[in-house]
Amino acid sequence: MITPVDIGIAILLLGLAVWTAFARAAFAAVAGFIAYGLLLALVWVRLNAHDVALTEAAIGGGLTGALLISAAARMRRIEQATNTERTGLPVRLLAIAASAGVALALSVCVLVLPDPAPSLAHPTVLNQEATGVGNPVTAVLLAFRAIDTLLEAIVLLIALIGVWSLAPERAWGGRPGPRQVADPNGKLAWLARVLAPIGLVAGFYVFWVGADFPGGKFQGATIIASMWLLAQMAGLAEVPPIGRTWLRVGLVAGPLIFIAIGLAGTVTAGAFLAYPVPFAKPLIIAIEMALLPTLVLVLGLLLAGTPAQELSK
Amino acid sequence: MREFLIGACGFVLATVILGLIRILRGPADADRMMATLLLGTGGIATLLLLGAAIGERAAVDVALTLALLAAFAAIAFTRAAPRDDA
Amino acid sequence: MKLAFDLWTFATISAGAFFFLAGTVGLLRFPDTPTRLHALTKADNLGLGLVVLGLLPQADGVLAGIKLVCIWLLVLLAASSVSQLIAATVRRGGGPR
Amino acid sequence: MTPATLFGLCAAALIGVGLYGLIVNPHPLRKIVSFNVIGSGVFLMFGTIARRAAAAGLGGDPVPQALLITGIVVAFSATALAVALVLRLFETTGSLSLAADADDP
Repeated sequence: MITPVDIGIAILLLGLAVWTAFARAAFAAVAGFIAYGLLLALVWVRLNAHDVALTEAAIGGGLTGALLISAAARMRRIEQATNTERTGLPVRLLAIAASAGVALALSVCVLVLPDPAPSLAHPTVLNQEATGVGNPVTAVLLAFRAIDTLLEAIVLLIALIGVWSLAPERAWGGRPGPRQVADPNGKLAWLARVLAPIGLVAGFYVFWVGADFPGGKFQGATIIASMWLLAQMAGLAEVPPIGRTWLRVGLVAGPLIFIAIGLAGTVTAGAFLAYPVPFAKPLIIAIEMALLPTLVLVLGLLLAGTPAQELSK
Repeated sequence: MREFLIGACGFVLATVILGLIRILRGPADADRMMATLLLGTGGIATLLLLGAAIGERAAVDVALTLALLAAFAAIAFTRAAPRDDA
Repeated sequence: MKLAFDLWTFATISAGAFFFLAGTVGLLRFPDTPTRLHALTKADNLGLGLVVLGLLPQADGVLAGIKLVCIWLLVLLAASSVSQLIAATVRRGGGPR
Repeated sequence: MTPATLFGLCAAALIGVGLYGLIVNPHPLRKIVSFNVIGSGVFLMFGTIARRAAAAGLGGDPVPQALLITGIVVAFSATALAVALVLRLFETTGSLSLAADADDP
């Protein structure tokens, strides 16, 4: 049953997307995109995908918005120069034709999707018992498709190495991002002092309930990473220089423990990333615990950006 | 009760949609940021009402996450906004 | 008893929805950035508070109710501080450009 | 029509709008935004498929939902890398133009 709420959300979503494509200034487009990210969380709730809704609220509503808005604000002053560069009419017409064609083809695909839809829900529920985990999405992420999760953690690390490798020679090993000047007694510092501890508790809560209810390490790690960044922006904490040994150990520890448990599975359960059934739940929780700090560090450092400050003596 | 909650949810969403006209009109960057703050608060109210209407408890957790992070982009904006006097 | 609770929910959520409308009207109609900020943060957070109060009798259990109130307090905390920060940005010269 | 179909059609339109923005806007940051719009459209379409496959008492098929979570996090990391590249380009050249230099063949 479609409610007016659904139609309202869909229209708003489309309107904001059109705005990001047609707005005159980059900053205005980015502001529209932040609103768009917040709205997507509502859509996921309507589609009964609550784990996804939590991820979208944390990443789409928080981290991506902050990343884009600070980049847009930093490039604000030279925007006029870029605005003079315009795409010609023939290209515009071709672009309209191409995007309309793609949208139409995809709409037809949506309308002719097979009914009843093929589903892996039954096998997941049947085999979920063996993992000891109550949330089917967590069971898929850490047992049935654990290889995806492992490779994802590694993709995140590679992205971080990519961001770091853009550093100029003199800043290599230094602190990421522009130097933060903040008043440690200002309003922002006050907000960070109150909000960050609450956010930490909420982050661990979302992480912990992930075993049985919507939630999990990605969502929890995103919340905790945001609180870390809040403390950095308020001048209460400093981004560590990327050369620090503890930082690098922390970054690889999660995936390494994951791989080690996976390799142990080849001996004890006969396949890479297979768990012996009686120990499935403790092993899954061990992997989640190991991945959480790594994810917090990677997400926080991805947002902090390329090292730009010179090494202090 | 369910119909009332869905209706209230739709109403709040409609006011938020109206408020987003500020993103279109600006004129200052701060006005655009404020419109996203409006969507944060309104989105939380919509989620809570929707969650109560369809009896979905996880919607409250999504609202909690939004409450923690909706202001995050605005904070990043105030930190990165160009300082004309500096 | 149920009727009384339901009436309470109707009344507070309707009032909350009204304040959301008021906040939007303020955001659209007030003449400059600081007054718009004022309309937005005050009216909307009051609206959210009323919605939360209205949902309390419908919440299943005391803990769920406490969680709802916590969400409201978090939003109040974040919105009030952020509105101060935005106002400072505006005064520093981030006004209409 | 179910909500799933509605949001599926919405997703198709979002991919189209994002594609247009990606081609037409010269500003690299706006290309990143448009690319994210395309990405969210793809995710939403996948979410539609997950919702339609609801069975066994679940609200949706958990396998695509798990892949969506992975996808959203990876999309964020790609965005962060792209933004870092653009900021570095801006720092080095002082411009945001992606056009080839005039003296290039």
